[in-house]
Amino acid sequence: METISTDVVIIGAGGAGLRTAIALAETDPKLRIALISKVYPMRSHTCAAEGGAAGVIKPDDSFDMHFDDTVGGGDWLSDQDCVEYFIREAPRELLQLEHWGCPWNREADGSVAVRPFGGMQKKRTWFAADKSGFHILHTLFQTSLQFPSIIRFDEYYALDLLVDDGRCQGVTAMEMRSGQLRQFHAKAVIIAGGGAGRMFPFSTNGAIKTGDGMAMAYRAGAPLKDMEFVQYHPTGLPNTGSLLTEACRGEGGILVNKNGRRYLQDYGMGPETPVGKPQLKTMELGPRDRVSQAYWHELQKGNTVSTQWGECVMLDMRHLGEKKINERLPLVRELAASYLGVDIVKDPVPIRPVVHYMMGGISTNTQAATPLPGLFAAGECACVSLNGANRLGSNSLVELLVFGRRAALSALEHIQGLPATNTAALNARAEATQLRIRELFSRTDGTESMSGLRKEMMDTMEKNAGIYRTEEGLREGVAKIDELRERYQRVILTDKTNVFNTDLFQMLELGSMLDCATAVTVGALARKESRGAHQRLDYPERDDKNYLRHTMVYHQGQDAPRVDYLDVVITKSPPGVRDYSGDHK
Amino acid sequence: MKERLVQLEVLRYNPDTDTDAYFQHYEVVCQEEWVVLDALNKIKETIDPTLNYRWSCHMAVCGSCGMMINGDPKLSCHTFLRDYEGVIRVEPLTHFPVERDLVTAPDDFIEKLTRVKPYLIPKKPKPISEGEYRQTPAQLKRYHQFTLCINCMLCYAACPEYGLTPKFIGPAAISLAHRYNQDSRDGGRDERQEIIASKEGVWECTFVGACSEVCPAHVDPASALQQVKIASSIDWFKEHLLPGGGK
Amino acid sequence: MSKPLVSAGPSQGGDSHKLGAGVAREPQPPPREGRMGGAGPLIREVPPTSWYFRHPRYLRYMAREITSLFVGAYCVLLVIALQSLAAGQASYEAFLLTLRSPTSIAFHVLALVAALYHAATWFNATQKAMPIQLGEEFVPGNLISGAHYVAWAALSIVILFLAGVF
Amino acid sequence: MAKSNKPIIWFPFAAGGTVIAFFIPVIVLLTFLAALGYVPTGLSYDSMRAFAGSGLGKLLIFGVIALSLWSSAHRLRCTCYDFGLRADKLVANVLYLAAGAGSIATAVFLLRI
Repeated sequence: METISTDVVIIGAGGAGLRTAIALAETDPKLRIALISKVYPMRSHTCAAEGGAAGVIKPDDSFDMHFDDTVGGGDWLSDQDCVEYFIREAPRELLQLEHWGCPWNREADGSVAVRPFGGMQKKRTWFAADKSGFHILHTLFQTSLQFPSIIRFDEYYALDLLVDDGRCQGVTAMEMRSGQLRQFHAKAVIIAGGGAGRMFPFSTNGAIKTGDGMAMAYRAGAPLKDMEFVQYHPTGLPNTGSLLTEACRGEGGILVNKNGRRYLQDYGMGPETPVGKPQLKTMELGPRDRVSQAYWHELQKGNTVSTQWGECVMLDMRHLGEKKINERLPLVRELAASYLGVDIVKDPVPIRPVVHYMMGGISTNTQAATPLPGLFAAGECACVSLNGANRLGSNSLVELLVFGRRAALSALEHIQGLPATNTAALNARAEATQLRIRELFSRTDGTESMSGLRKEMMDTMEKNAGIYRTEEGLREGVAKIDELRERYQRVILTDKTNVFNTDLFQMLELGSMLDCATAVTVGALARKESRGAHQRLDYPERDDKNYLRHTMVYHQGQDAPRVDYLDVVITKSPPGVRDYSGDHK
Repeated sequence: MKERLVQLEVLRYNPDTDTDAYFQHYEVVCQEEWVVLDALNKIKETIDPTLNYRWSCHMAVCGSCGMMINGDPKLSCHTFLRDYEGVIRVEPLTHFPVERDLVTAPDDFIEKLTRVKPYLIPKKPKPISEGEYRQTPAQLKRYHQFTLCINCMLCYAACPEYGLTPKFIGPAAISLAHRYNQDSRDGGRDERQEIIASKEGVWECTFVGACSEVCPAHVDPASALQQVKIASSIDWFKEHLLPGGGK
Repeated sequence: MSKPLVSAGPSQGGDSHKLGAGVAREPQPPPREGRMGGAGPLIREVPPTSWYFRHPRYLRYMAREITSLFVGAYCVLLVIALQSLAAGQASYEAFLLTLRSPTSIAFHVLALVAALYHAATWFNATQKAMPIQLGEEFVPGNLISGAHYVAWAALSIVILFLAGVF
Repeated sequence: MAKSNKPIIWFPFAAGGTVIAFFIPVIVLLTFLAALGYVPTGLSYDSMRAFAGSGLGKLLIFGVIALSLWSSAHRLRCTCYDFGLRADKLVANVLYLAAGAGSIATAVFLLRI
């Protein structure tokens, strides 16, 4: 097996991975940086983010307000030292992107423009039309091209972390075009592998969002934190799950049920605001968890619209007018027109909540370090505890910048004066990976179909770990995922050839998703309260006495995982009431 | 929901087992509103797990799923079955080596993209602490269209000149260089001209215009290349006819 | 991809190691002649003399390019006309008479079609080559091309008028 | 990589393309009328002689013919390549020389008028 010796390995070349790589290359040009990704960087799912990125820049805004919105939006499950660091770094990172050429929308005077977003009391979301993530990703990718020390390994599927002497020292990965296994030795490893929304059937996430990074860290002993908090985005297309950005509502779009009623006023987000005059932090600009939950209640009441794609509510943007829609929401118009046949200028568009984002992930501290020395994580795959129980729209694009850079700085600190790598020990670990993969090829007793198993997993997650959860459903879910993990050992690999074997990669991805699904269901079962995106019908109230804590799930091989807790860091904002009644100043 | 039996003819090639490519016929029941990618996914899930192709976002923004559909370069996630009758022929993008089935090797494109220096080379560097570069909406609009390239390589598959002369830097890369050249914050045009106004650069373009016809992001690379030709000509005459090279 | 960092792993002696190779495989279709394993990517050459039949847009392009043959030939005719004009009245009038041959008429029809096709494609392209931004907005492309058509029509009418056609 | 000197060829090509688009269709129409037997008065020997005898006329005629020839030659060169004729250097030399010769002939004839 070929060995590639580097200083730092980054797994994942989306927004977080690229930001990390650039920070490393800028800080120390002599560093050897390997940037591994299972897709070419510009295919990463950062490109699908639409609305924008939050950072305090305008004179009427303040760090304190961004802090309060984020902590309250997260239902007080955010670590407040982390939020503090984040909000202060955010404007700097967004300006840095501007200096790298990101085409942010502008005010007439040439300054950066901001738009309103859900759960934010001020306009502070920087945006590039409704392709903000796309522009951030391409700006980062293109900027990264000027650094010769960033050596990309595009279309390498990372398999297992190499851990020796209690610290992470590399990773094994397969070159997808040849099927060759390689091992990367490094003094530090940074995972920036994205989320795992694909374990659900309806998701805004691309096919690549299978939680490989999370699962890899989990298998290597790093805990997954707060995985039960899965964000549903309230406005997805009912057939493809494609995202219609929150900016639809930020710009003034309204949500109505089959009776034409703006039903959000019935769920603590009223009173009703005038149509076309969106008011911050109320009605349609409520936070995602509340707006998605309101849909569920409407569904129970029979107030949803029956369409050929299932039960929907309507997102009405007609009053915005064609000019504003074309200028601010061109992608939304295009998506609705081509996939649903609806012109948002002329008709309301049917939508439903879809799984969008994992608040949980690899447990990291404010330095982006995991409990496993030498392993760092950033972006959606990490849970630095910025987003708490519910992420506010437009915080995640900034999160990947702030903590992508932070991970780089921490990794640099970590590698100073490290003892030499024990090559023989790492080789032995890498060979274990090789055996694992060989077993898949040589398996002759396979009886389970991969796509069948995948579908069962998705259906289980939707049914048992959806917007509202119960003890009974979660028990069933935990048992089912456990069963699927056991059956996964007997999945058949149909394609046994070497070159670009997507049958193999989908099988490995399924394994990752099952690991993540375990953590989600186990964490959700253990959390007997309702907080943010985790809503229990049997425990409808928030329980700060017992659960103002992070869930930590530890891998235990084929056995059930171990669940532990970690206290939330509270610095200045004690848990309070989340108020989206519109009565705020 | 209306369903329909869709017939596809998909180019297959596996270097491990095949000496040459061949077409494989599939019949699969699809929903009327599906895209070609949905049909391929259903084939992979229910008929043939060994069929290989790239895809991710299913919303025409990640640029992974470019393929030839009835001879036209298309994003398969944005090519609707309702627009086709009869057998749909699916092939990997032309002008690129085929790794396997519908998976092509984009190395040449990536190398060219890197070569044109598609990043901001500031006209006047300034520290972050001094805030943003001012840029009016008009200045933004001047280059904005050319920022929309998703690197899907459909324009390379459509460009016959790239097919005939593979060293041609090609539509997307030159458009991206033009994007930065047009940016009010940028001062790197001279550096990029060394590459895009070279022999392998814009002069290989004969303005077939196919790049713009197939571009799923409406970038209009043909326009960028024509503008680059005119600007480069003016440069040349300035450099060679004016005293002091027109500087 | 450049791989300056690669070193041979001691455990495998630097052998490139393919997964599945040397491992029990499911039955495979028989390998075709001598290409089992490592055949590499498939290069599909562009047929250099017939590629333009692949798509109507390429035929339209080739039609545009072919106009140059007729326009070029017509320019040669103009040079000959000048030669006869320089040679005096008799020569020039003889030239005008030769124009009346059926071959000449047929050639004129072709040249006219070619010149018109060239003109249309050229004017349509102006909006791409020379976009105009006024304030924030770009002038609609059709307006730029349209202006060229209008100017062209006016110029043609003036020339026809000066030539005494009407 | 050095910048190409292609603008020497391309710029007159583009200028010629514009000239062809604006002027050639109407000129073809005029000689077409002559070919059909309706010689416009402007195409009579005297009118043409007067026109080509003037400085402005000479300049116009030379400009139109030389640029159109160049433009056609360049486009024909690309067309040959597109048709699969790969002896590009040879093709280019022949066509550009022909265009050059045509332009010189035009100048010579104009000077004789």
